[in-house]
Amino acid sequence: MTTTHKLCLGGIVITMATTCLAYMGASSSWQFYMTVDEFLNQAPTSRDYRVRLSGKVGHDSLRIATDRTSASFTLVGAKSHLRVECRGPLPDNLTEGLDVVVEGHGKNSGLFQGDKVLTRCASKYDASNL
Amino acid sequence: MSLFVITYVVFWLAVALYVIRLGSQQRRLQDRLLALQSQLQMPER
Amino acid sequence: MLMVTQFYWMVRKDLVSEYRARQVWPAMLMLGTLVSFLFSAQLDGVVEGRSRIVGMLVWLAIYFAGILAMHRTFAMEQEDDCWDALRLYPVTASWIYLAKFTVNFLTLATLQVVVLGLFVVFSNVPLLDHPLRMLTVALLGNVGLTSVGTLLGGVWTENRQGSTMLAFLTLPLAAPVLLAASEATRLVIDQEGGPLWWRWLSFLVVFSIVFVTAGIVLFELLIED
Amino acid sequence: MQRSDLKIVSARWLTWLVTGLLVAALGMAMRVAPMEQSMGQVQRILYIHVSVAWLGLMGFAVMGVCAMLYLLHRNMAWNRWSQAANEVGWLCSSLTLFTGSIWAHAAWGTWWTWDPRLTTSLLLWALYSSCLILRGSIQESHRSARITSSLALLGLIDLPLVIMATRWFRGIHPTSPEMEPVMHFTLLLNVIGFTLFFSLLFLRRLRQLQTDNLLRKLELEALVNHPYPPLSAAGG
Repeated sequence: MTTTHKLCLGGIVITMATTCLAYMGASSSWQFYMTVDEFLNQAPTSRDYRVRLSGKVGHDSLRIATDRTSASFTLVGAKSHLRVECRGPLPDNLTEGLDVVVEGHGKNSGLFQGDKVLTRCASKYDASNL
Repeated sequence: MSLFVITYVVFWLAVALYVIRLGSQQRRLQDRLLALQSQLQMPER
Repeated sequence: MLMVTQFYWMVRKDLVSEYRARQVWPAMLMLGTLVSFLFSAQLDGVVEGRSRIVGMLVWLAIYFAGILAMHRTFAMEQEDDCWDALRLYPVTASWIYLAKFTVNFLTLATLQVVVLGLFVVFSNVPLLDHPLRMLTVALLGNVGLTSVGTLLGGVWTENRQGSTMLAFLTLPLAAPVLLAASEATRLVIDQEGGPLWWRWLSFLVVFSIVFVTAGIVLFELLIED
Repeated sequence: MQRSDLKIVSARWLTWLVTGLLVAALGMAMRVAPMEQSMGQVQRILYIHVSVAWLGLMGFAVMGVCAMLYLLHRNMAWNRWSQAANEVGWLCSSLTLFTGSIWAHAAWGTWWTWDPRLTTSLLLWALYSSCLILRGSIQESHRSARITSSLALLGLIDLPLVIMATRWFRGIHPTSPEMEPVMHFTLLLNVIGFTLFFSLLFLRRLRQLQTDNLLRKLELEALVNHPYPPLSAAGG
């Protein structure tokens, strides 16, 4: 078996493995975050672990403490929503109606205790009117 | 100065560093070439 | 059949020489023990997120001591030109890789037993409540680390600062295994099976397949002179 | 590719063309392109971030392909290609991480997060660095080339993962957001300008490596033909 043959064979196996990985990622989604609906569809008892949740900050729900160390808001998903309380550094541009990812863990009372908020970029870049 | 200007400046500084490195490399090559030339022009013993 | 016999002898000679000269295992186990001691001692005050930290520390201890060992199994061959003799042996480089892989696998497995045992005793974390799951993670992590370590270990046979360089070079390639194995270990400690655990496990399987294949294919290129 | 084929590198007009393009691109990015609504001025990092990110990926692809060609043909010329791609690609990859991190801090509120795209990009950078260190640490040229090429070949597995990370896996990194036509044009101009600029740097470096190789041969030859270096002349 020459080096060329070996390289080809190795290439095939490695490509197959990578495809397999891609398929796994696509089917079960190697989750960086869960949506609010997926999270709430789980049994309440299994919600008590660390997770990142993605959703929109609900209108008229954002309350930011004056020293900007904590905030509370409603995280709105496609069908359901969830109350979130977040302690820790907040991004400067946190506003209502924005897509965010909250990191933290669920509480049995239906409250989500977050400690980190990431704001997601808009899916369309619009020119500012200023 | 806004954040993006700083980013641009640092960005170009890094690129400039690489270009300077290329320049010094070039000079070294030139020196070697000159040394080689002078060596070849010496009379054979 | 001949291949299998040759393979057997190549593995055997390494194990026998290790048994007689004890060049690799004692140093590796010493380092593993020491690192485990230090890590567990520091864990004492940690209350929250222990499982996450322990998952990582176990694999870091295994990685550092393991890389030392993998370098030594190759460095050992330098004495009396054993390495040149081994390459004159009428087998392809792929078989040499597989033999070294097997030896390193066994070495690392021993290290894992020691490190896991020490962590169970000293850190009060239920690592072995699901022995079968822990065994699976340990085996797959071992195969992943060994495949990378053996592949690159062949490069640094005669270099003096080889073990440092090896740790340096294996890290980017081994980082995915370390992360996946630590995460799987954390899930074992937290007694969470389920899809997440299976995902990390399948990642480890894919990684192992890729790198064992890469080793069989590329080892020839790395050790030729 | 022989040395003479690389004359284009030193062509004045090309240098001026690239400089002009870059200045235009910079002006467009900093002034002409409109400010983005939700992120503000910081969004202008997009133009350089995307350009160098693309070039970082390109560089690795070139390095990987040249590494494979080296392994097949054992011709050091390919290794020089792969080395030049390694250096320039590493620079681009580092700049990608740097610009991305600053942008992320402004847009997401964090310097770093373990998003699939970010994680795989970091891995790519680590692989670049390993190859670079490896090249410097082995003296014997063919041995160094062989080992580095093998590592580059292995690293090629990460490339599709970086490219497809935002499509295959769920993450926070945007895939390719819609944008205003002006922004789109600016981005295009920047990508073209940077691609030409870094290609020029790449070719310069390649030519240096080729010259170095040639000089080395000539020096050896001179040493054989003129066994006494100028040192003795100084002594006499």
